[in-house]
Amino acid sequence: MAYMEKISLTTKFEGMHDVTKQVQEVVKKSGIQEGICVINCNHTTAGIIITSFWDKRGHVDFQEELDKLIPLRYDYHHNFDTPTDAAGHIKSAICGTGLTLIVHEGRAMLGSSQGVLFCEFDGPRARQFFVKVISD
Amino acid sequence: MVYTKEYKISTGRDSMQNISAEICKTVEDSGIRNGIVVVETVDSTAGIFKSVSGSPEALDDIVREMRRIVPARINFYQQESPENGAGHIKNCLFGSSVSMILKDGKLLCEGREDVYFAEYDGPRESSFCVCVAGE
Amino acid sequence: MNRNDYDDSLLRQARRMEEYVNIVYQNVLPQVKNLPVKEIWDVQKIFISGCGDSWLAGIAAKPAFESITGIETNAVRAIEFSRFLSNKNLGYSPNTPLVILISYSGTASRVIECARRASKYGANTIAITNNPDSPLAKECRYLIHVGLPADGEYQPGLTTYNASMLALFMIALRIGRVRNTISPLVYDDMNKELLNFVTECQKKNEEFEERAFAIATKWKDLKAEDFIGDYGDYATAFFGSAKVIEAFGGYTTYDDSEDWCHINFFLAEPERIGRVVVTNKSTPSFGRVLESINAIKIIGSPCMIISDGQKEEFPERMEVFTTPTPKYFWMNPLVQHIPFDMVAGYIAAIKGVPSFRKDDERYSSDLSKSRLKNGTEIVII
Amino acid sequence: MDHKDYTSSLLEQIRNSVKDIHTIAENETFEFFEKCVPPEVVKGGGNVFITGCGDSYCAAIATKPIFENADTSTKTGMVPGTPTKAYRNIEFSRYHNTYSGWNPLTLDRNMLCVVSISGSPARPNEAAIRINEHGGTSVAFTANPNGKLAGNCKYVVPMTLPDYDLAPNVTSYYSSVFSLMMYGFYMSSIKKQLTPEQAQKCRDGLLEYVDSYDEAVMDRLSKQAFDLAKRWEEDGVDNMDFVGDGPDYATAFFGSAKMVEAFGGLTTNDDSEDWCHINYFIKDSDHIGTFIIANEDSPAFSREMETIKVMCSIRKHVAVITDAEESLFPENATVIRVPKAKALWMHPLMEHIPLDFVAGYIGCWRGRRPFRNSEEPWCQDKDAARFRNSKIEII
Repeated sequence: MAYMEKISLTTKFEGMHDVTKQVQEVVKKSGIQEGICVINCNHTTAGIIITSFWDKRGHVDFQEELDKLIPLRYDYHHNFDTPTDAAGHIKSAICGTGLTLIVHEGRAMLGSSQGVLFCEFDGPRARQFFVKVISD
Repeated sequence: MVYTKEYKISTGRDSMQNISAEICKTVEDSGIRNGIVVVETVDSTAGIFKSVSGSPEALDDIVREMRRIVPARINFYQQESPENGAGHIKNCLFGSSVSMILKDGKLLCEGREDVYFAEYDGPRESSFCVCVAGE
Repeated sequence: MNRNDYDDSLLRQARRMEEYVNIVYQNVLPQVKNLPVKEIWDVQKIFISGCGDSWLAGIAAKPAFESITGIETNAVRAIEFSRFLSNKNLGYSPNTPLVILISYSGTASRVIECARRASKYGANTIAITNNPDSPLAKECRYLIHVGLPADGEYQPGLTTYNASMLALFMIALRIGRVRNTISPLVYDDMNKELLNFVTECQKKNEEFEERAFAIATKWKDLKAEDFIGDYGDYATAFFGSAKVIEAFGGYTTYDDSEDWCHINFFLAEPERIGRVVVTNKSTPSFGRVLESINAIKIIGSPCMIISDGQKEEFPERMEVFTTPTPKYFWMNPLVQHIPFDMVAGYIAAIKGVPSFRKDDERYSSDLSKSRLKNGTEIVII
Repeated sequence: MDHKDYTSSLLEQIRNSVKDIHTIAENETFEFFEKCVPPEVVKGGGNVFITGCGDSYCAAIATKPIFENADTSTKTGMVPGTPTKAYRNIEFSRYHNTYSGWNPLTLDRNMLCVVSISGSPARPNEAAIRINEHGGTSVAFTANPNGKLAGNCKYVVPMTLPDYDLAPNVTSYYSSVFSLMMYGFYMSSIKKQLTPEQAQKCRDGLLEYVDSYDEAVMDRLSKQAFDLAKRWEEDGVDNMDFVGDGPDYATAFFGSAKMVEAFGGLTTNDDSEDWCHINYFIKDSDHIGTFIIANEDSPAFSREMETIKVMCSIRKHVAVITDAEESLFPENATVIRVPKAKALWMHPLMEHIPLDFVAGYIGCWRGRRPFRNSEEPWCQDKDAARFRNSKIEII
């Protein structure tokens, strides 16, 4: 048995959006007690990661360190779009655009300070991602 | 006795121009045998430094390494242009003047090292000054 | 008839053209620097829009934008942008497209509609206006205030047209400089060249005025004026026809060099229609325009040519106004409309017709005054 | 003399326009297009450019919304399509991407639809050769399948053209607008933006709209145009002003071209906003006739209503071509009602008929040979040298 749902959100520039609640809601709505939950987004300049959700300033550190690793320089070879788009592709590839969580007792198993975050790497945009819950 | 001379120079993008010839000529014109030679540029997006002579590949490495250390980012706070922003930073990191010892009419580094004029912000008209002091 | 007995607002503005260009240049230079580097790098497509002369300034600046910045630029009519443009062009990624909206007074309701539609899609908007606290300035994210002195005489719009086009050139230069499509060397040279080109043309204006009066005396009884120009010069041609209508309400048509041969070539009584051709040696369609000029010679219309080419390159019996050749071709539209503005000014003065039909009370009714300002505004989603 | 007693080649073309469109429609089915331009080529067409000289440029403006996304900006029931641009021929051949350079990533996705009935003028061939050299695909819409243009293009759509002797051409406009519209639906259905049923529904809707111009309507339009033309001739109207927005601007442009071809009348064309800025100030407002096309479901209808009020306050001769009620418009405007179309993009195919009738009647009265090729001084331009053998330059 499987249940899937699309979640859309509008992001902010270099935004880190905590989507843990929405994911848990989908798992609850699916009614599946034991199984796995796959989270996937089909964008090339966005990422989905697990990190601590407690301190929002930690998310700013994440984006700043990523910016140091992959600077918004203008002379990327991929200059069909904008530099933020070119850097966004690399950041998205590094962070990954999908997650798999274990569903146990009707909830996605996450640590006490783990949160699912949707990271935006190319400016404010309308974004969407998919959550599919599959029973054992 | 002090002798100074100003030189105009037109540069290209990411150009590293060898200016040792001008410096030696200034030393000869000055007639000074012993002392020190200072080469300086007042252009805020250019740099002067001494480096190995006779190997263009080394210069390419220097240019590429400079770009890796100081990428021309579009989110600098100064709003002139990315190249201009990176140029200022490179200028202050890698220095914009060199001083050399002049002994018996010859520079110590002659034949082993050359002085280069590096341009960090696109082709433009620039200038540098050579000052020979001593007797 | 003596030239000194006749004067007109267009002539007075033409004489002070250089002075106004310098004023606007000094005002706009610092403001253009406020456009942040990141948002300039986010631009992938540019739209320029406005009503009447402002739209023409957009067409005239298109060659400048394309050659300096290399970004796809579209000069779109105000109603086309606000009501018909497909919204796939708007807001497909942050800060793009860049929408530059021009309105001297900043109150034209269609241009405000464009600003609202653009900002609804998150597109970056720049307003070019002379009224910093106008509704347009408030709707747009960035403002370029051209800063023309308040007491000047700007109707019919010769100075305002130059001011908007100069502001567009400076935005293009700023974008080119930031995106490194032009080197700092070329950037400084272009800025310097923009001002000496205008001073050079101002020197020739004295001679142009002399010959413009001669043409005005011959052309004042003609049935109509027909204008020809391609691409950037199409704006100069259209602007000339707009001045004819504003200055003395005459009949005009305008077209590009190809379609002219298909349509306006057949206008009746060609000997009573004055043709004005705007073309330059540097433009790719110069060869084609020469062929159209030959067709004009065949049907025997009086013809006036504004170009950077010499008299010998055109068939004889043509009035050729040779404007100085600029170092950068895209500067031509800034000055090439002046010769015909003088002719229009002199014809209006000789005919004694006030501009904008001020003597006709129908044109001062409140319906006439509100026709541009408070129309119903709809924002198409 | 009644309006029926006048005949000329132009009037004849207008009177059997419905019949001609049906003959064109029979040959130009979707299978016909499949044979001319194979589906995988059409699927690769990312950017569409439509260009042509004179009337063909009007057809380009008229059919642009069909290729592009017409549904969200106008109430037309279409789905998003491909980015499309209508170009003047000289602008595409010499200026498109000349200064900014071609984008190397999209070279093979550019598709040029170049429209030229005879295929012989130099500029359309120049445009075709240029897009071929820049790696794009060129599709010729021509009535002369073995003419020069057909030779220069990779794919040819042979348009059927009922023949009439030399006259200002209305049938060529029908056939180019109809072919471009069908090609737009064919492309959208191949690219899965429209289901084949939707494409067929659009086609049938269009033919239904064409049939709404039945005998009674055509007779009424002809009579109204005749009375208008007669009144304007008596008042000495020798200059005309055409106003239209979006797709209706194509009708305005086409109408002004017909007046010039039919009797050399002096015309300008503009949109409803810029008219208030520029043409509003034409001085001799008693000897200038103004046509404005204002359809009810056009997004610019509110602006057109305001402009009509301003027009009627200034000018004596104002004619409104609309599918809305007469009562909406001021008294001194002559309202010519055209049948209502289900979608805005259908209008340009037929709404120019009243303008053509006016051109036809004035042409008869002024007794001018159309195109004046044989009259002094036009005849010295041997075999229309000005566009048939103009020099071709590829940039």
